[in-house]
Amino acid sequence: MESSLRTNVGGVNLETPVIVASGVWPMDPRLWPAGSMEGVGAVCSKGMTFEPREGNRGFRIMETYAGILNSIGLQNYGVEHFIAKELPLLDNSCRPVIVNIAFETLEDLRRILERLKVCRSMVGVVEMNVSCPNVSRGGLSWGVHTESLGNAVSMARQVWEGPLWVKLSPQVPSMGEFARLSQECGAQAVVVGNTWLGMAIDNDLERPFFENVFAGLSGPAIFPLALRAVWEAAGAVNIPVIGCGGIARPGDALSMILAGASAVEVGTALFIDSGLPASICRELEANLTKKGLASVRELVGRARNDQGENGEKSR
Amino acid sequence: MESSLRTNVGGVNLETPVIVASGVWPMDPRLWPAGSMEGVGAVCSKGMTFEPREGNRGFRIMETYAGILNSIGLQNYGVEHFIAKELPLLDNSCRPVIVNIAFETLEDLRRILERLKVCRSMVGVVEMNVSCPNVSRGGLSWGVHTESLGNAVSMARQVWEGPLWVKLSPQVPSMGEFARLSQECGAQAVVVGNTWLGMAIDNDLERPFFENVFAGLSGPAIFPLALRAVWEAAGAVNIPVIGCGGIARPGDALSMILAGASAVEVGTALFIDSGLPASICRELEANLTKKGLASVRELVGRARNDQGENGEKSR
Amino acid sequence: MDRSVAPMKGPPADRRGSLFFSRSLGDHCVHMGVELEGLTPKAIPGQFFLIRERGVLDPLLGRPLALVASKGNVLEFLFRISGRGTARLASLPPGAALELRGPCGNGFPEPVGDELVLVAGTLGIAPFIGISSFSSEKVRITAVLGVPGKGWEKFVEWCLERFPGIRINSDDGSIGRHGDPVEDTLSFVGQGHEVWGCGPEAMLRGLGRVHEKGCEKLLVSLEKRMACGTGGCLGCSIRTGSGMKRVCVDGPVFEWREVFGGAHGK
Amino acid sequence: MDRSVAPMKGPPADRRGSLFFSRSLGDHCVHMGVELEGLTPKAIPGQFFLIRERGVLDPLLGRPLALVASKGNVLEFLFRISGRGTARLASLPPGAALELRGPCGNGFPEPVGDELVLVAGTLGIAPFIGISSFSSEKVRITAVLGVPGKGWEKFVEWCLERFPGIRINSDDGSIGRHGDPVEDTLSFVGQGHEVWGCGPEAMLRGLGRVHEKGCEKLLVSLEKRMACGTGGCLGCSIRTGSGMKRVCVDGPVFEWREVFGGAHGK
Ligand SMILES: Cc1cc2nc3c(=O)[nH]c(=O)nc-3n(C[C@H](O)[C@H](O)[C@H](O)COP(=O)(O)OP(=O)(O)OC[C@H]3O[C@@H](n4cnc5c(N)ncnc54)[C@H](O)[C@@H]3O)c2cc1C
Ligand SMILES: Cc1cc2nc3c(=O)[nH]c(=O)nc-3n(C[C@H](O)[C@H](O)[C@H](O)COP(=O)(O)OP(=O)(O)OC[C@H]3O[C@@H](n4cnc5c(N)ncnc54)[C@H](O)[C@@H]3O)c2cc1C
Ligand SMILES: Cc1cc2nc3c(=O)[nH]c(=O)nc-3n(C[C@H](O)[C@H](O)[C@H](O)COP(=O)(O)O)c2cc1C
Ligand SMILES: Cc1cc2nc3c(=O)[nH]c(=O)nc-3n(C[C@H](O)[C@H](O)[C@H](O)COP(=O)(O)O)c2cc1C
Ligand code: FES
Ligand code: FES
Repeated sequence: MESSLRTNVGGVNLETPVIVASGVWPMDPRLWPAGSMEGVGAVCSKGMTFEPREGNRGFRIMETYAGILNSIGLQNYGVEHFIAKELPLLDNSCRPVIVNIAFETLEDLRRILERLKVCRSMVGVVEMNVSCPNVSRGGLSWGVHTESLGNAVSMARQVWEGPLWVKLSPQVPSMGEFARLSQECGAQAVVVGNTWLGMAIDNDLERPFFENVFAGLSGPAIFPLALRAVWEAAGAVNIPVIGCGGIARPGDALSMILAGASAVEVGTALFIDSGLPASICRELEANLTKKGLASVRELVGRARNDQGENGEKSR
Repeated sequence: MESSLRTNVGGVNLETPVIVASGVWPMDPRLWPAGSMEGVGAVCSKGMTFEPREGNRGFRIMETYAGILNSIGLQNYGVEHFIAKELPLLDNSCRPVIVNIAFETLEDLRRILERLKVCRSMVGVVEMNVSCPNVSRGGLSWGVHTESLGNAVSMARQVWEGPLWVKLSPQVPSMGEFARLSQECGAQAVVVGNTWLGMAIDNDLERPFFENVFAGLSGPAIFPLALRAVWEAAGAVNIPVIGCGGIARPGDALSMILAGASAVEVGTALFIDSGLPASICRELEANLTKKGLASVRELVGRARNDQGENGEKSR
Repeated sequence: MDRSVAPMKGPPADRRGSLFFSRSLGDHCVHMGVELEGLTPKAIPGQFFLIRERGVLDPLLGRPLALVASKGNVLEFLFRISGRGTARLASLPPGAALELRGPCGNGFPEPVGDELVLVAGTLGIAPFIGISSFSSEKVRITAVLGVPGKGWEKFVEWCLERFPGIRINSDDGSIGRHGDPVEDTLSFVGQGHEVWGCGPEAMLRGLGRVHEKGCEKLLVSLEKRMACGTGGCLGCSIRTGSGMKRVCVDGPVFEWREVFGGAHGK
Repeated sequence: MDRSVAPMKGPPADRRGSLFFSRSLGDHCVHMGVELEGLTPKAIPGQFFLIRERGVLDPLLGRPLALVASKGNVLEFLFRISGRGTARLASLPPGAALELRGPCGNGFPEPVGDELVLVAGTLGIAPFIGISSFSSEKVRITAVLGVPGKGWEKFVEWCLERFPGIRINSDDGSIGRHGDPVEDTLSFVGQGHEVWGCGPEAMLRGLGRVHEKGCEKLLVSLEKRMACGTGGCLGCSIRTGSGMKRVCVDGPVFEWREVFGGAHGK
């Protein structure tokens, strides 16, 4: 019998719809805490750029109320090192590798994708992180203007023939519109979304806490915002939506799926609960059993129906 | 000696820069918890519409991680009742009353302001809540499009001669741009901001928890987002910015002020700590003493300077 | 809870306290004592407190719990573990830092007659515990309780200690009478009985049938999600025959007819 | 902490525990025992745990604390109350539910020589406590401590019990020698001494001067803000002579030269 959690999302087969989000878990599986990979359907790699980057100076992490701000600055060893050292390790984990890529210019994007072609078989999906700054637009993020987003996704689609996901920035005027645009330009799924732009002040030093002033908010605090974004995106596209943002308890992942997500990515919550993916899977399985459903695919978007469980009109 | 916390913001004198935000505290001062008004410089009234409204059915409040979602639906008795019964009570509290108004049409807006003229002396400020839906634009909020925001603020400015604040919606593509527009159309201060659009799903009933699907997120969870919005707005306008969103501890209010806010509004945190305004005032006073400053006005925007306290370049 | 002392009817205040004791009454139910710092407020039965853990912002909101008793500076509560906040409360060790807002709400007024019937669905018994002191005075009290059945023995025992003559009803027939408390109440009430109810909404609605038996006065204590507890947020609003009301300050105790009587719905 | 047992060098795991004891050592400092559910992990001195309250999401992150000792299934820690999370930890009553991720990090390797000097700035003593067992073996240990002075008596007493011969330095001269632990160390170290340091960054940087005295081996344990503790978030990255390193998995113990030696800065 097929596992009830098995699914296919945006061009890739997943044993479970629970994905470890980019930038939170080590690239070296030997560092994975005991049992933490149980229930994990796929792993996103840390955002990778063409050239190596040392990342930001100063503080990189700050705790906020039920959340964290981060300003890592895309520390990574660049695409060559990724292909030579990191990808093979991740590939050993026997799960699809979602390769998260970041770029400041279209040329960078093209070059990264060209390089990834040489190891096509180890790349489950290319996940475009469009929250990084577009150098030619004065550093505004690629993902917040239709024109630059469209250009980037179209270019990626031309160069990369494997599965392509776009991880949208929450800092958009309309989640639906940007999700639809990604679909039109060839994305096979949209990840909704990334961190939310926040900041902190160091009251003693009277200056922004982070060197880059702004930083990305993630964690339980943002869950209601991310859920809304997922709802909007799922109403606007036909390609799968992958819910990401603030999932902290199994019920949160279920909510995302009922709202229309075909899979979920968990990030910050892993910092405090490495067993969350396994708990989510148990919750989903229990929910399927309760409802007599055979596959998690049948749960996707059920809260969008006009009819509630008991046949009443939705409120 | 003048109190170090006294200030003047957007056309009104305040004994302290701490304002009770709209919709969280009773309009009837007899219901104010003992000691809760200590340190409060002004009180915003509950959002008021021209006609009475019963507000939303179904659940209205839901706890989220370090925050709450609300979908009250502007329950209020309408402008006539407000003028006859509520405003006089609030006026008795010996603090400026910030009259928060909501409107679905420009005509409503005009009529409310015309009616408020009759009790001009009791109205400290009119605070326009532009997060409410614009009926002529299919229910999208007034505050998220430059055209509708500009029309509303300009119209209000024509009709209302007293102090006028615009309480911006966080759901804007650019906080700076919308703050500047408000200034250009005649606002004397901008309040940054209101609740952040979120949602919740009832996993058992498989439908949105709130009748209106979306609801407003407030409370500590959103503080880093609101602080960023304040930073952006304060960089874009010359009129005062009033910081609002997630302030939960005295240091948060100080951060908002250092980021450029001339005053702050506290909302959700009062649900759990009615003594917060007094604590904020104590923190501000201690901070002034420590720095040898005479007025809270000198703290405004200090984190924006290029130079840190120790003369180093800001990181 | 001493009814002879003038009830405190001023607005509630925020108070610091700590968990003094916590005793499980079966699987789902806890009897909790909270030691207050500072003066112990006077409160009347039916009034409640919003209780939360001090120092954490998640869970955020205070949980409304009816005051059960107050001894010295220890306030007692009785609650059902029904979600995240109450589960957390139930798991705290003695000494844990708490925060209480209250006393909130109107509470029950003095009964008009001398025959008082208290009808409780499980934890709905909480606000009635303090009323037991009436029994020594002119008011004769009959208490009626409904529980699901199996697993509730310890809770029922606890209630029996406080109301020795309490009429027990269980859904599964395993404890006391097989049936629900409303039916049981209807079986004996009549003219001259004043009835107070607290429990699930369906039970309270059904309790309206005591009017047909000639009971004139029927009061019910309602539950609604709350944020402020002080009448500010309008989160606990209900539609009533006399307009919109806030359960936290206009209630939680209402005339049955006001909330269930008309076409307005609740 | 028994060095004869093969150290556990696998990845850390998330563990449930509860506060077993909590003793104040003066105004700013707490000695805490945490009782674990399940097997007690083996760990070596210098390894640490991320500790948080179970069941609340604010405060969110675990606080990194060095393991001080482990007796049966009780792990001991020593911490300074420095912010919101540690203040909260210090206020919890016994029985409070905790969560621990660990053991994290590399810990201190076996010393190469037989003369070991441990230099600690206040709470920097924590990872060294478990090393005291060496003294009974071939390694001769000299411990050096620096404290601000007044108010730290109780803490110093506690340290003296563990390291009877510990050299005490205080900034205000009120306890032990007037001066800082680095100067004190420089006054006696020389060739053949292996030096380990833990404390504020400025102290660790200054400790580099022991190289001039002929000490070859100098290890330091660093502190950086952490989120994951498992090498994933890159929140704890530092620039070193051999590239970017993560304090949580590549450290917290580093060769002094690697982190402070070059032009790369930290
Ligand atoms: C005036 C009043 C008095 C009450 N007295 C008692 C009592 O003495 N003993 C007792 O066991 N219960 C009592 N309740 C119900 C009790 O407040 C809820 O069971 C409790 O808040 C549930 O919290 P939770 O964390 O378990 O649930 P969660 O589902 O985690 O709570 C989420 C949010 O919803 C609110 N909520 C959920 N259910 C209810 C409910 N039924 N009523 C009000 N708010 C709810 C919570 O307060 C919280 O804000 C009373 C309710 C009210 C309004
Ligand atoms: C490997 C390691 C071992 C440590 N061992 C000990 C020990 O045994 N005893 C002890 O007293 N302290 C130790 N520390 C320092 C201790 O972790 C911090 O003092 C503590 O995290 C501060 O938390 P807070 O809630 O008091 O401060 P807050 O300011 O509220 O903390 C906010 C955030 O910043 C982090 N943070 C703040 N200061 C530090 C710091 N100095 N180092 C790391 N993170 C910080 C917190 O962990 C939290 O994530 C160690 C640090 C590291 C990295
Ligand atoms: C420390 C940290 C580093 C991150 N790095 C990346 C990254 O390199 N690329 C990316 O697309 N997202 C990155 N993210 C965003 C997460 O993948 C995720 O989208 C976001 O944190 C929201 O989910 P969460 O609330 O579950 O963490 C990072 C997040 C954190 C906290
Ligand atoms: C229950 C509730 C009701 C509110 N009603 C109004 C309102 O009528 N008008 C308005 O402008 N803002 C209203 N707000 C928004 C608050 O005034 C405030 O802007 C927002 O909650 C963010 O601040 P906070 O995080 O400090 O609560 C309401 C907020 C809550 C929680
Ligand atoms: S709980 Fe806020 S008005 Fe009742
Ligand atoms: S704390 Fe996450 S990499 Fe070190």
